[in-house]
Amino acid sequence: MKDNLEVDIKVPNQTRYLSLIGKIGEDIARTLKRYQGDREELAYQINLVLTEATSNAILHAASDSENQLIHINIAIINQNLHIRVFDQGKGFDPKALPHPDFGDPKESGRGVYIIQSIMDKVNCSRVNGGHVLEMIKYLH
Amino acid sequence: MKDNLEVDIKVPNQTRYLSLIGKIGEDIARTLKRYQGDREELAYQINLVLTEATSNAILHAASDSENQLIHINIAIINQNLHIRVFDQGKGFDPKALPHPDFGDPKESGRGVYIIQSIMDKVNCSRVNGGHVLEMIKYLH
Amino acid sequence: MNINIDEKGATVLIEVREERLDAHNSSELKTQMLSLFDEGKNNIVIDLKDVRFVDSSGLGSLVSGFKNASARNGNLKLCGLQPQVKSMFELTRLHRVFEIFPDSEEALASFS
Amino acid sequence: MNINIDEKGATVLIEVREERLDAHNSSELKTQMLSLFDEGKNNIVIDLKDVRFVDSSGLGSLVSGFKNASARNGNLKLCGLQPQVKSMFELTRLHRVFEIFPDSEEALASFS
Ligand SMILES: Nc1ncnc2c1ncn2[C@@H]1O[C@H](COP(=O)(O)OP(=O)(O)O)[C@@H](O)[C@H]1O
Ligand SMILES: Nc1ncnc2c1ncn2[C@@H]1O[C@H](COP(=O)(O)OP(=O)(O)O)[C@@H](O)[C@H]1O
Repeated sequence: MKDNLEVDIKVPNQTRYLSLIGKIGEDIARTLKRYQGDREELAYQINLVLTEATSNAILHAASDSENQLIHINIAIINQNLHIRVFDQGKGFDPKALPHPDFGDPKESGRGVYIIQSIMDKVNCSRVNGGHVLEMIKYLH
Repeated sequence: MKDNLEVDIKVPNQTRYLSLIGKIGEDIARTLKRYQGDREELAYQINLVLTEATSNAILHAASDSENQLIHINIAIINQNLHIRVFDQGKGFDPKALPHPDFGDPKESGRGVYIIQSIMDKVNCSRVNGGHVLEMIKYLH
Repeated sequence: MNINIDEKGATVLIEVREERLDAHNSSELKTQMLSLFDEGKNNIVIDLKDVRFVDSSGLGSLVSGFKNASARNGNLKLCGLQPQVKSMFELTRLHRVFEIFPDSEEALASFS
Repeated sequence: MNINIDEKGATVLIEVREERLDAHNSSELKTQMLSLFDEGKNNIVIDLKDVRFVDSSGLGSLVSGFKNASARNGNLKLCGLQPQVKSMFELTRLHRVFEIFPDSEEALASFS
């Protein structure tokens, strides 16, 4: 298929790399050939989804080793955006999480809600001894 | 080793993606943890080397297929920058190219010279039916 | 984290001088606010004009500051939200929790 | 390609309104200059103030314009080079080929 692309990222298990990952997502959004919507809004959204999913992988599912790399894959396939974040954790069911309680705001618990608001499909599954959070957004 | 990272990029065989590839290189330069030099200068240099090597792969060594993807790998390994650009061409010997004639400036022929000025090692070798231009810069 | 803390009478103005307020630096902002509360400074304005990007941890640190200020009969107000940052507050309904002002002058004036 | 072409008396001012002048868009700049030469306009100033990045193809298009202008007894001069763009001219020794001015006013004045 035309205009497919793929960027595969491996960085140390540290929050200081979140900004690099988010920026790569923004760069991809700004390059998309046939996207009709607001590119800067999409850039922010991709940055945000990458940041939320990667910081969850670091905070909730990192391996013990400091030198373990975090693995993120971003792809445009048939004009859909696929984001996959791999971790060494026990996995979780995004659909089973409660929505944030808007009437009684807590400090945490908004990450997966934000991901689900932006992406069309969000799914966590087992892969090579860990899990992958797979997120799809239709761009057309 | 700590602080290693790797970004692997596959984009369509088109010059419109040069800017994405260059920007990812700049983002990496700005994230480097222990680089002592001028980060913005390094960002420009990485952007430039990626742009030159990738446009050569597109112009001199692309496969016939419009849908063929260009493959670029950027890695930080033991504080060295490794850039590899894969193509489907016949390869060439960077060391055998003449320097540009500064007294009689031509329109073309500066790309590999620029790459060699910036990178510490530049080498072209065979790999899976094509070639890879491998470039290393010592960052410490 | 690049941050500016300025006492303006009984109110403290915190300017976040970062492009991103995220899981990498938001705990530092929280720590800074906690030490202000320890000193009895419970009226805070946070100016986000330089911040282009906020994630859920960044929002969390602001909620934490807001709750601590309220529990001490103070308040935490925000100003300088860029449009995309504002959208984040709307998505998470936090625009109904915080008082949000265009700039620090108006936010500070609202305390007196 | 985002480009501005303005006739200033006998000289033509071309403003390149792109962040990058590279293998993706430099051939368009070349084509634009060729059509100016066809109309007999051989004195050109190229203002690069918006250009943050130039690669060897971008340099090549400027060399092409310079040679064509010279061959027609005209000249092609540059202005508005950002520091990192300037370094590119030094690396490739092209700063000795082109007359380079701080801004378009000075570059245009040098023609009269
Ligand atoms: N990668 C992951 N692996 C395991 N559990 C996760 C992962 N990501 C999220 N979770 C679970 O989902 C919950 C909600 O995540 P989130 O909405 O991001 O809020 P927070 O991270 O602030 O708790 C987390 O508390 C955690 O239990
Ligand atoms: N990826 C490549 N595959 C095959 N030949 C190449 C490749 N890159 C460069 N070359 C050869 O090296 C020459 C010099 O390249 P370069 O210095 O970039 O100048 P230019 O591309 O303007 O000719 C090219 O003309 C080409 O013959």
